[in-house]
Amino acid sequence: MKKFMNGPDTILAESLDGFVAAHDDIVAMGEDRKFVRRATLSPGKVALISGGGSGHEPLHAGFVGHGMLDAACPGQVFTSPTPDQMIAAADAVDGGAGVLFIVKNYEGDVMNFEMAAEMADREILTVIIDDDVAVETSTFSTGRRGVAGTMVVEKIVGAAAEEGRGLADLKALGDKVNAATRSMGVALSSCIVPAAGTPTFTLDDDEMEMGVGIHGEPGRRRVKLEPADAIAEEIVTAIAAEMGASGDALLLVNGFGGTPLMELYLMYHAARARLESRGFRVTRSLVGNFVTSLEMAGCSITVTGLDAETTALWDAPVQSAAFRQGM
Amino acid sequence: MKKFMNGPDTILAESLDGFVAAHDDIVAMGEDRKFVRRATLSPGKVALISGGGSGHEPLHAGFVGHGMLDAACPGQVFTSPTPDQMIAAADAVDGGAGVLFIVKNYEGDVMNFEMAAEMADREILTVIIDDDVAVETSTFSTGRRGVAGTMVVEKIVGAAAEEGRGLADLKALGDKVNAATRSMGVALSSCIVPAAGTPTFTLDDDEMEMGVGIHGEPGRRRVKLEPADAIAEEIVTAIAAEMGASGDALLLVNGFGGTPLMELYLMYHAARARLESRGFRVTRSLVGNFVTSLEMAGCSITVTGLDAETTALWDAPVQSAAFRQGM
Amino acid sequence: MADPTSDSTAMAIDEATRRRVIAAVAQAMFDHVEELTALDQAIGDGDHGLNMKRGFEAVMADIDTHAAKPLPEALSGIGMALVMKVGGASGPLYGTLLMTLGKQLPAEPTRAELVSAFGAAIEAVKARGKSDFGQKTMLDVLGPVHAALRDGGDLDTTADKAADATVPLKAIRGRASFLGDRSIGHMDPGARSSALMIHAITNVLETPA
Amino acid sequence: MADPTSDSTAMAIDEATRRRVIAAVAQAMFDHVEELTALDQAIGDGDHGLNMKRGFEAVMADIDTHAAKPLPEALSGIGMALVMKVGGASGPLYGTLLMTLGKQLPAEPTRAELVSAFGAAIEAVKARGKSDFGQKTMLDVLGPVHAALRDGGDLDTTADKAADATVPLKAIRGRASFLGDRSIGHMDPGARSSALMIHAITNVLETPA
Ligand SMILES: Nc1ncnc2c1ncn2[C@@H]1O[C@H](COP(=O)(O)OP(=O)(O)O)[C@@H](O)[C@H]1O
Ligand SMILES: Nc1ncnc2c1ncn2[C@@H]1O[C@H](COP(=O)(O)OP(=O)(O)O)[C@@H](O)[C@H]1O
Ligand SMILES: [Mg+2]
Ligand SMILES: [Mg+2]
Ligand SMILES: [Mg+2]
Ligand SMILES: [Mg+2]
Repeated sequence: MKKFMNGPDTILAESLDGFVAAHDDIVAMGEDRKFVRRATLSPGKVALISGGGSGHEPLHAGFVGHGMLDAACPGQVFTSPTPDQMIAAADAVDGGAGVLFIVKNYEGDVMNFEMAAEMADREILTVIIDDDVAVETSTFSTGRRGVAGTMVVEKIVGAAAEEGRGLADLKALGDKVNAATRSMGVALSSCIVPAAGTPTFTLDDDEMEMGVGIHGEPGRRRVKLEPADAIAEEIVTAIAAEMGASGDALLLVNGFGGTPLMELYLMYHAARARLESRGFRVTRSLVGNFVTSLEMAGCSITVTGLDAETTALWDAPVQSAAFRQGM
Repeated sequence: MKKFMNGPDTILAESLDGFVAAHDDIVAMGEDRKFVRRATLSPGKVALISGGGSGHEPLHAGFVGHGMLDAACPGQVFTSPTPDQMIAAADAVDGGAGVLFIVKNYEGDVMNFEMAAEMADREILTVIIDDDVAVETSTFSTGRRGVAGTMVVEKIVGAAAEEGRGLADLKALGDKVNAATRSMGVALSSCIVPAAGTPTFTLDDDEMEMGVGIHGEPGRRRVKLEPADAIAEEIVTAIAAEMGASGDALLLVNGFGGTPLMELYLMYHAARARLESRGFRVTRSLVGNFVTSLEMAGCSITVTGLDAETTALWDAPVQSAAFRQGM
Repeated sequence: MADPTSDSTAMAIDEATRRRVIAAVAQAMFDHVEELTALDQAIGDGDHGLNMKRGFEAVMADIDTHAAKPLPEALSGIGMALVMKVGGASGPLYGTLLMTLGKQLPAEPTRAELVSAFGAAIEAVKARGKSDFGQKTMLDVLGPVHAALRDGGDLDTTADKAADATVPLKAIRGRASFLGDRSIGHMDPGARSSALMIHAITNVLETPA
Repeated sequence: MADPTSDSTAMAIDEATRRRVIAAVAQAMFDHVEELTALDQAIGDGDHGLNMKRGFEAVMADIDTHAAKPLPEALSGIGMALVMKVGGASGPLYGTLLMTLGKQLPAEPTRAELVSAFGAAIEAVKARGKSDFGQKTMLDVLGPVHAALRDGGDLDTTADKAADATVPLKAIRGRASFLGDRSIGHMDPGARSSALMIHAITNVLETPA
């Protein structure tokens, strides 16, 4: 295992300290590193709190800031944070208008956020993100996983929270955006959990994992590496099959951490053509490493159906460490 | 070789097409894909043109936009662009106030930009970037390489150009920022040039390449992997030895493409502590993948001494695909 | 989970024994970090061993406090420590298991009270996990062990057999469920950690101090 | 670079020969892409074979135009094509070499004129590259070949020996110079491509059509 670290036990703390120091105009560290919060809070607005296992950087702490999250709770690598983190974060950032949890649909995350909501003595609603079409819901009772679509929900709901909308309203908006969002990923290599020290899975030199999750969980099937166009075709087909009507769409090509931008833009090119040939109009785009799996090579494609409301919210200013526009 | 591509001959064109399509609010494609230029030009200002081999994305096209470059010329992977590209770019974006070339100090780049400047029939000055302290100038007559410091120069000079400053003034500013900038990198794995298909170099499981260049050129020495603190110590020592007085500084921790953000922030943490213990005040920071080497794992550390002028220019608004603030 | 002679005899588990049980369970987790992690790498995300280790390190840091408390409070405290330190799926689940046991048990339970409290704790785990038996989870060890406790069966062999029996199951809950049929043929990591805990507990309670 | 009988006999290189020379040089590059790339991977950035291939593909795409032109214009045209297509260091350098040759040579040069023009072209390469002999570059083949041409030596063996002689050199120019002492022990890729071009040219000029 080759990583820049001093040891698996301190990697998370040292990295978080670096993150907060590098962006101290935007974020501040919570007590005991339980959460990262905005440096400046806006009292009166609903507080958005997300979090999850670490190793998906910049998700979630990179999206703390005006127009997106109020706080993010980082768990150990690929392990949900614990309820005390969410409770402490809520205590710190709830401005009196209630708290919205944004949670990726993994049992660990769901249960820990749920326990936090039960134990915290305040008004909390939760949006569960489950955008990963690689998981066929007909066969898996756990339901779909939450992957890169999470940042789309965080952005759009974050903008709406900034407008002063109420908690129930934001929860409904989050559910709506989640319902309009579909993703699927593919890995070309594994990732290595620092504390484990060995790759989570292994692929042959000519193999890829189609439908991989963002923790290196194996996907739909392991197949021979194919040209980018064929990969895009399979993913877009899977996504389009699960979308309602085609229409205006946001296309997000998200790198898993080990794939260069050159390839991500190439995948964007391939995916966009295939979406448009199916009647989608790609009106908003994002390409980069946003929801990663440590150093895993690979990418995911996310499509969110947009309407006038969500388009305007997507375009609203945001100032976080990892996503910034209009301010 | 595992890459998202349809073939090595089309990877660059398809990726560029994707890039321009994804960011068509900011950039437009030049004829025959010779360059990428701003979607909207500002007549009357000096035009900043950079470029170089591809494979360093988002450098340079990702920095085209208000507050940074006017055009970028992408060469083949790790190969300087050709003079016709720079000439065509200058024809497209010169608003009458002259053109400043920003060129990384590699003989290929220098010669091709030089031939372009000779062949183009317009006023052109050139800033050569040579920030890489891994190259000890005493022994190498070619001089230092230009690496991640390039984006610092592009940002600061870009902001000054936006203010309407003249060509000679901008050239002097570029030289000044370059002179105040020092970088050094380390690789944990190699990269694979798509057309070559095999790794440019190979490292054992416990080795790193200290002082690596951004094309996978071997560096100062190949050594056993060390803890992050020891790596940061060696790099900061090398950089500080080549800086003038300590003082306010910008600290840029730049990923080479295959290293996750978690590790980059950890390196930032380690580097910052070591700079501060040497009397530097880290007043501006940047962490991310900006000047990459395809999928190479590793990072570089860049320090730029700042004064009031360059600090203000660093803070000025910029709106490019890969770097955005204040707008 | 001792072997009381009759359903209605109250068991007194003294502070020294409580301490030995806690330490034994923690040690079992520490000794099997790699095994649990490897199991989780096969069908999950490869952190189960590390999660349990982190949780029980926190428990061990406070072992004096935990052991000094009466049984119900000790269980609740350890459960809460796991909830607050483990994260992932196993933290809330093991935490819920122990916190429910703590809530249900008197300080010196009879065997019948133990069986009933354990049953309630398993139900609480099911509710927390929206899960049930047969879904290739820790429940597939906890359920059979509960039955063996009720019926006087051997807890250790029951636990091992039950963990082994998760191998051919297809996961319906937990990360392994994302694999569908590919989850078949691997032991569930949480089933294994449950069996390890059972062994550690019976070992202490059956061995004189 | 034929083998003219005396310094003052003008050589006529007809269109068919020009075409054969161009095609032979291009083919030599195409045939050695991997070798040149491997050499460049050892001490550079691994693209020299690809760069030369790309350049000569562009030349071959216009071979009719190039071959139809008189020798000086053909050389300039090919040089310009290389400049505009190769990129990297070798593009401007080979381009400058050929463009200078084209500028210096008459349509039917004598051997003395050829020697003199080749010398001027080498000086132009030095000026463009801010480089000199002995720095482990293409110049270390071009220089000895120029001397052999002047002195009537064998161009092929001179070129091969000169390329081999770059192996023990420490690079002072080109990307290999970043390696310092680690550049020692490898042949310079540009030296090798120069030798390959010399072979291709002599082979055509010494073989009847
Ligand atoms: N819904 C559930 N109900 C019961 N047990 C579960 C459930 N989800 C997961 N588990 C158990 O938790 C174990 C995984 O724990 P762990 O790896 O620590 O958490 P995570 O899956 O979040 O990484 C599984 O092997 C399984 O036994
Ligand atoms: N300054 C220079 N002067 C003469 N030849 C040079 C110089 N720099 C590089 N070369 C030659 O160019 C060759 C490398 O060409 P190539 O790999 O195509 O370009 P790049 O180094 O830009 O990738 C070297 O092997 C060397 O022979
Ligand atoms: Mg986990
Ligand atoms: Mg090159
Ligand atoms: Mg796990
Ligand atoms: Mg090269």
